[in-house]
Amino acid sequence: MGSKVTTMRDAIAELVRDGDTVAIEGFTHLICFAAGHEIIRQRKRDLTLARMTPDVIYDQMIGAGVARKLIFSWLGNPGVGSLHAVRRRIEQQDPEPLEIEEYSHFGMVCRYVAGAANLPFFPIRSYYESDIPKVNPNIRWMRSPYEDGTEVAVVPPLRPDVTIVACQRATPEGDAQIWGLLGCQKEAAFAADRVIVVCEELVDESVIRRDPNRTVIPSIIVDAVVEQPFSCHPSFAQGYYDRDNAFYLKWDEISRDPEALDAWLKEWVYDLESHADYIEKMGPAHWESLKPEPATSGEVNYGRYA
Amino acid sequence: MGSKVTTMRDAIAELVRDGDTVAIEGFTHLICFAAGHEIIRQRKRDLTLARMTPDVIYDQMIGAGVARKLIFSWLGNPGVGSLHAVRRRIEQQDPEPLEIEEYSHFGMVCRYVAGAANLPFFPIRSYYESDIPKVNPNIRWMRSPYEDGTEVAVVPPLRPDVTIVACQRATPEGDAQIWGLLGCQKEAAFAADRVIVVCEELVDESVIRRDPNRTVIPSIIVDAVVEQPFSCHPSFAQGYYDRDNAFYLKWDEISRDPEALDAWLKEWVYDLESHADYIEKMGPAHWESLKPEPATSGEVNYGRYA
Amino acid sequence: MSDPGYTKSEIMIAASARLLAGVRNCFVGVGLPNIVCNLAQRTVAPDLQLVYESGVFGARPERLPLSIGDPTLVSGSTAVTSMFELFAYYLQAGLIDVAFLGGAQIDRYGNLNTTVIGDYAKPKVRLPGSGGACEIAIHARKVLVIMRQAQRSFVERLHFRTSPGHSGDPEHDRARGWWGSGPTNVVTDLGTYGFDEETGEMTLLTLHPGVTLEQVRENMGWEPKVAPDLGETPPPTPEELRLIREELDPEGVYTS
Amino acid sequence: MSDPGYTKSEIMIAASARLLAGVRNCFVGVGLPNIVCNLAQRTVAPDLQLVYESGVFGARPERLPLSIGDPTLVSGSTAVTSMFELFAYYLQAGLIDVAFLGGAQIDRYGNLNTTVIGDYAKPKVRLPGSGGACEIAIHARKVLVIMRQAQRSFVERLHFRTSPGHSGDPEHDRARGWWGSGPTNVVTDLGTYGFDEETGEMTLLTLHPGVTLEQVRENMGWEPKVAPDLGETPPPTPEELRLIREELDPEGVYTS
Repeated sequence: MGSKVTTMRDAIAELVRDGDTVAIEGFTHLICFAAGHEIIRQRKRDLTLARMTPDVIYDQMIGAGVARKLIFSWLGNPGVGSLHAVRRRIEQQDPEPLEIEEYSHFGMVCRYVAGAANLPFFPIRSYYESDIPKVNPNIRWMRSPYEDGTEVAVVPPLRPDVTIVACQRATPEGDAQIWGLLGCQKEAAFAADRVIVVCEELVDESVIRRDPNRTVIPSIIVDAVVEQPFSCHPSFAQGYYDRDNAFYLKWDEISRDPEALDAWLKEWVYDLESHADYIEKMGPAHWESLKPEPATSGEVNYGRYA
Repeated sequence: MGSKVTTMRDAIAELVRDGDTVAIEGFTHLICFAAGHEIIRQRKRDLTLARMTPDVIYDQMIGAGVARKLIFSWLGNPGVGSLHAVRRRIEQQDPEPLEIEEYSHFGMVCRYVAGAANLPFFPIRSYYESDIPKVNPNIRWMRSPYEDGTEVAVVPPLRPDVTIVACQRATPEGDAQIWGLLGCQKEAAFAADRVIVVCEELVDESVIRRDPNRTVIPSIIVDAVVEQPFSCHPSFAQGYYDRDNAFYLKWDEISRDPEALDAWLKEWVYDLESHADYIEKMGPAHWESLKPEPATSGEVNYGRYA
Repeated sequence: MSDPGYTKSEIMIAASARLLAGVRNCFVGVGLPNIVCNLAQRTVAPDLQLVYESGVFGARPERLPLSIGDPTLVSGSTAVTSMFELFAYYLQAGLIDVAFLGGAQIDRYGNLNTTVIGDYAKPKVRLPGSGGACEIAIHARKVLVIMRQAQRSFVERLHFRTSPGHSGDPEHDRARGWWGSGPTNVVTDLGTYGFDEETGEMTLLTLHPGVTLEQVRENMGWEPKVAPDLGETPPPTPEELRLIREELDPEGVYTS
Repeated sequence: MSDPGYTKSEIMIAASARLLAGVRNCFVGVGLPNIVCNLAQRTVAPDLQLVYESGVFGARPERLPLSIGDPTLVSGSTAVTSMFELFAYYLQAGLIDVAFLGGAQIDRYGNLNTTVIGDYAKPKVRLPGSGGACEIAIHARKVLVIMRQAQRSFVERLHFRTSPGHSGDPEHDRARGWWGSGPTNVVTDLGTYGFDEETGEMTLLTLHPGVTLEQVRENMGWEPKVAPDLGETPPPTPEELRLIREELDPEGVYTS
């Protein structure tokens, strides 16, 4: 197994293609903003963006014009309010329409599970008496073939062309470990045709091999590995840095005004070469301020069976 | 949340009832022999035993007459051969018939998942052209409601009355951590009405709270917690003790002969008060010989966010 | 009306927390529900286990969480689970006793809209959508709603039914394999409501001190059903106020 | 026949290992398949990743594993996964390139019986059953069978079809959403077989050195189809024998 280590630029250039369905997953935690920025920077177009909780990074990407469609279950700036660029496209087709396909959280999760497990549908006890199936013909109904005859909703598999997963640490081959909130990254990665792993730290495989139960994404499904510290800012990486809440609040202002949004994209994405520039521009004091005190896990004993 | 700590005797007496469906799960790892022995000792009757891989403990239980039915996917003494007591009952109805209901591994796993997730059925791409559905009417067929129209098998939920899970460590409330092979213990526990957790070590909740991602069974579904070192012998507990392979080989001889089996049950189960006696009778040198050298996991940092 | 010595948020919190008496576990949101649950833990429900939609159990946050995904919820918790397991093995399996919901619109049967104001295809306001609310409404054993009352939010007819409440038809109500009993209580800035067991209709149970029935009528889109024994919501106790102000939200983020 | 300098097991291992040339990953069993995979890793398939049915990836066992669930497989591996994820996300999703199967009976189309000898309801011999074999037969991209040949095991008619091979009907064969191509090779103590691409029938490709076609016929329940260019299995090389004897099974547990 060879190393799959590459740069963010090359990973995005080679693995994300115009027209692709792309999932940058993460439930508040480990949202790979740096990958989203690189997609913007490379001016990818006509993407279908999938994500349970499109938040600020999808507002930025959609504001930058990379997407024609959004598949989601909750749309917002968590704890703050709306995604204004997304809303402008949905409410006013400004500057162009945005196709949407919406589910509930569990519906989205089950779509990824069906994609990961190669199932043609996944059953879910949801959507009863809700209007969601009325606006989404992909949500259908099936009846249990057993005596109970229970009626359940079903959702179809979601198979992104590319899933991008951020993690705390990975080997050059792509075995990736995550702790803290797990969201649906594993399912979204297994469901995808191509997987990019972005890690805070590249580690030797001996580190991973000491604790194999902590591996969430196995190298067998990984196409590229990018080492990129702070790739999730302004979201967080458990144990590495905190959520930059001030930025989430600031984004609310920026995204209300299309010109401010464009100016922000120019200053923080287009005019920078890479996330390294973003880190430098933000300044070391900022990163220092987001760093938590240590709280370590303790160790367990796997035993040596020789 | 109060402590749920009790003795094996009380846990089995109160939570396992004649006629129950009982799952003692574990895929070669963490198979709770001590709970099986206590069920034998208390002469429970008419149980339906469920398990992916009925092995030596189920041969002992079925040989002792606790069960009327077996739900399974692979029947054998792993790496050794047959379960002779089970075979006598299936092949010769000796001393009485044993009803069987059989699946493949994935079918059993999906039955537990459906039970855990409260789904009326679970789809699985299996059993095509196999004779298994011909002898098991619980395996049925459904067609995808989407354009592909793929035909899949479905299995019904399995909801044990009691699931017994062994783990390396747990809190008195029942938050249980497992490392090494995970089998389908989590799914079997969530699927069950009642859950007994048997731990090698009872630990303070501060130990668990340092590494919450390692928790496999949450206290919310646990009814009783039993601290019982070596409860999985002759199977193993990763990091605590090795598989006692000599016993698996010896069992092949014992179980071929109903009288030898009865004598073994008398000596090692009925005539002992508890697993503590079993440990003492086996002698400290035996336990010492099964202990692996340490191989620790290393630590991760969760960070303190205050 | 003279200053009652507490804010509208504070009486909403106190009234909601009391509804959790004896409850074993609860799906917690951010904002008011978070304070409500923490207050209940310290008063009427000492064994209450908080479950976060982000997959965290037994959280011991060292600061007021900014979202349900705050890292302070993870550090020192007893378990973290994937979203699939959270929704499948906990919520859909019926393990969640109580959940909180809210929305832009609610109707008299407790149905909620968090999707759009206006037409779905061309919305006037695009709201966040379901998130987990649709499943929560269906499977949490009880659903509590905390919302401020107004004509535009307590409506005769929802623009979109995101999360089902009751159907208004006792024969048909929640008949298809649901696990929850639907919305059981609504706490607003004006009073508290239950739901009629027969018809599933929202019923005013208590008015907050100083609030009139007329004010309630002015702030909802239908003629409210009123309990025959309409009472007054007990105001927050000094101990409840102390806990809210000193321990749970000392900076008054949610309660001022 | 003079001593060829290797055992039947050793030529079965060597012939099987060569079939793994260039393969990326493989579902490993205990016993012979384990030795086969480890030999292939050291010879024709240096990048071969071993996946154990117990849920272990990238194992680096410090001793010869006694079962697929041996703790020595876990310590130092790169990942451990639950059975659900293993079967759903890896096997059913088509990520497994090659798997090994065996059985008490095989027919000319590679269908396997691991369930019963005799009638299902009143079996003469109750065998282990499917385990994961039924799914493996359906979803592994290729299935290799390693079995000793005998009249009672290479049968005209299975007593029970546990794991599907080919149907014998090219129109119908593996038509319903399968991912694997079914059994591709059988390695026995007498020779090696492929499967006809059209009919799915087992076809003798090579005889092991010193074995006659007559011996093959004596040890199977149907008239074997023989490749027009029937060849001889290359014997194990000295390096293959050294690896098997010195590194992989020094105690001769599986190879003597």
